[in-house]
Amino acid sequence: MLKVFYCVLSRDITLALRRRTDVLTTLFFFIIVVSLFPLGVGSEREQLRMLGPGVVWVAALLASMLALERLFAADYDDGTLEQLLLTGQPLALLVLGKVVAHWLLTGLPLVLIAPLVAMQYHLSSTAIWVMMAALAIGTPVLSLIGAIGAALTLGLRGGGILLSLLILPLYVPVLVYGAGAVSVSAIEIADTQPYFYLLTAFLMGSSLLAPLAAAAALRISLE
Amino acid sequence: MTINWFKFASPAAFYPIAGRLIPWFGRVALALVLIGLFWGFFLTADQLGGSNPQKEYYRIIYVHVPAAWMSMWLYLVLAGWSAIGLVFNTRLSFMMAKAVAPTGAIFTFLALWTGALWGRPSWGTYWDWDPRLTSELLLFFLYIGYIALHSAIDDTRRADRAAALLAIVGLVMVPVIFLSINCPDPNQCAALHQRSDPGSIHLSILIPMLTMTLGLWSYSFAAVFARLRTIILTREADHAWVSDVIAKEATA
Amino acid sequence: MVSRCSHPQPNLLMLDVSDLACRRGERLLFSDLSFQVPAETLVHVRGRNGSGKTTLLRALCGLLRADAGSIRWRGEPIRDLAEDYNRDLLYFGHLNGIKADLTGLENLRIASTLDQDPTDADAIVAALSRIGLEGFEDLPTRMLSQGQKKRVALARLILSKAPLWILDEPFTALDVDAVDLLQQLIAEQVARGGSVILTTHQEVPLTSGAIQRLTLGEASDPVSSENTESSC
Amino acid sequence: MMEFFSQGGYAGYVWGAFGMTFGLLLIEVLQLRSSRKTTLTRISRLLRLRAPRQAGAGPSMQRGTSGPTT
Repeated sequence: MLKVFYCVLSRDITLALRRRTDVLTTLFFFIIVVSLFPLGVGSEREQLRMLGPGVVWVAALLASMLALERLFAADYDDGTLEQLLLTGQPLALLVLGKVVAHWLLTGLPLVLIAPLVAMQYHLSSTAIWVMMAALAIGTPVLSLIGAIGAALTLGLRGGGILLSLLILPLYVPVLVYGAGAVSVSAIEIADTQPYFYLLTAFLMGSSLLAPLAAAAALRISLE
Repeated sequence: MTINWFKFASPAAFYPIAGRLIPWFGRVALALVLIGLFWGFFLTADQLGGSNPQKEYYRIIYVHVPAAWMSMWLYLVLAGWSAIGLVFNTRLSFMMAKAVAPTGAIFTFLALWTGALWGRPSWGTYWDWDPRLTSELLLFFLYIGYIALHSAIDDTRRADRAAALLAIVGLVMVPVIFLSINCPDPNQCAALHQRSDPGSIHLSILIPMLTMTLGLWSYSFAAVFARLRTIILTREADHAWVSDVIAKEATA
Repeated sequence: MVSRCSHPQPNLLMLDVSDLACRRGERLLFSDLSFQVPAETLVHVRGRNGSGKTTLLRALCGLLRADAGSIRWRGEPIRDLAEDYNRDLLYFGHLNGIKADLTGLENLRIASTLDQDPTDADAIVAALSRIGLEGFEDLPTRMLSQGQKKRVALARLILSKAPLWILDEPFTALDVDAVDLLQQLIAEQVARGGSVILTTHQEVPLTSGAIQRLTLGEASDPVSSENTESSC
Repeated sequence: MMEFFSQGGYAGYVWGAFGMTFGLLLIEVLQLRSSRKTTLTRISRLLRLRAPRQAGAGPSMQRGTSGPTT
């Protein structure tokens, strides 16, 4: 069973590394969005420090959402998705493999680049660590829930816009507690504990339920 | 005696039944709304004292709260019919879900509009991210998502089932979304219980408000059934029974 | 090649379809369609464009949920079997189902591991050379021609041990000797006791086993079967 | 009667809320009525165009219209 999971995972990663540009576009989109805000909002230090967590999280939301469209689209176009549905393996497991690969390629780079970006917002070092931890727990949830939307809007014209319309309301809890954790850490580090409990709960819940929902959505889309 | 529910599940069987119910629900709705308005405007005090003093603008409660309740109730109905449709694969359940969505979206918009108009005099701004109004806003996005996804897919079969799955995922997420909005800071989560839950409202205001709610509830039955009949006709156009229904009704 | 002389008596009933009905959007494509597919049988599905051939094949392999009727594989409804049925099935749709950025070798290795009978590299190389692609094994398939891409997909037929093949227009975009090879592969599959359901516009000669013709879109009885001219 | 309409100076808010509510519901009723009428006419035209269909398992295909439809 696990061998199949790794097979899908390694396939997607080798595929993505053969087209390196796709990976970088998401990363640069994230960096651009984050660096746009100070130009718009003004670069006064105290304001930026207060604004930082929210802006970084919204940018992470948008970046991971834009990258979602490619999750199933390539396989849908060349027929491999049909074959995935017809393998002798539970579809939810294959979907989980694809989502983990997608997260490693788009979510993880966001987490690693976060410190660099957080400096633009003069965040303290503890805030940077808390942000990295929150992003590390939060971005997989974004990929998991987003996979359901990607499966639902498969093959639709204008699917990208529709995907954001469907999925962004579902991202609200991760955004609220992700950004909340970082802004609370500036006041009192111990207070961030309940935030991480909630984020981890979202991660566990969505990693269990989201693949099942995405698999059902794929079966519906490929009918 | 087991009632064969599936007998009613066929669109052809349900079409005439819905047709007979619509005028009945419409009249009941009109009566209830008129009674509620008359009671609310003429038989109650002009101003509210007590813990949360309000002037005449409190009367917006007669529309705001029923609309908000109806918006949440109709989303449950939407998700319920979607689940039944996915499990039993009955086409009528998907049609019912599609018929409920626009009415639900209208009630959500009304709840937001009346909430903002009530907020201006009592809080001083139209919008102050009050947890209840924000939850209504997100419920509105869920409705719009359902309608947008359904209309974006051409094949009706896939559209029904995809939108149904979205409604169910939305339903599972609603408590989590409402939690994260009502209680953004888990350390001190006082905001969870509503500031003025229905219990504390004065009886003479509660009664008209409940009558209005029942009125809007019966109105939504009529509206949903009317839209459902149109959907049934469009989708079953190539069935035999539709042609004689058309012949009868087009001339009438 | 010794043509084994076996009477295709329906001893081992593989696929049993009873009063199947499918709809595309709001249009009813076919209804009350019943037929059986015993072992060693080729079912040749025919019909005009739009008569529901592809829909029927997708319903048979479980991708599409039929509106009415039941499909049983060895007596069990395919919806309950789910993954087990998929293991016994090989579906070949209009799309090749291979990744353009991966080489032929990688595509086939991944396909076989997913079907849970991982074959070693040289079996794959042998299959690719038999299909006429030696020397092209480790080239990304996007560099191959349309016909060669289809051959890479066809190589899966050689490697597959699935008893049931469902092929949708397998002969399109194939040149003459690829067509012969495919016909040979199908004949071998039927000869070793498997069943094949396919849609095509040309004849598929068999060495043994029975051919069933299933024509969609005609009001008359859609199923007619005849045995091959083999000596038995 | 006048003070009823002024609602203690908050007429704008009260009637803004009530007006939007019942205005929107009225619009929905009218929209439902008109969409029903257009659907009825569209389908009756469709049925008149389509020749009487052959019964049988075949899909509902047009067999060509039988002469000009009056």
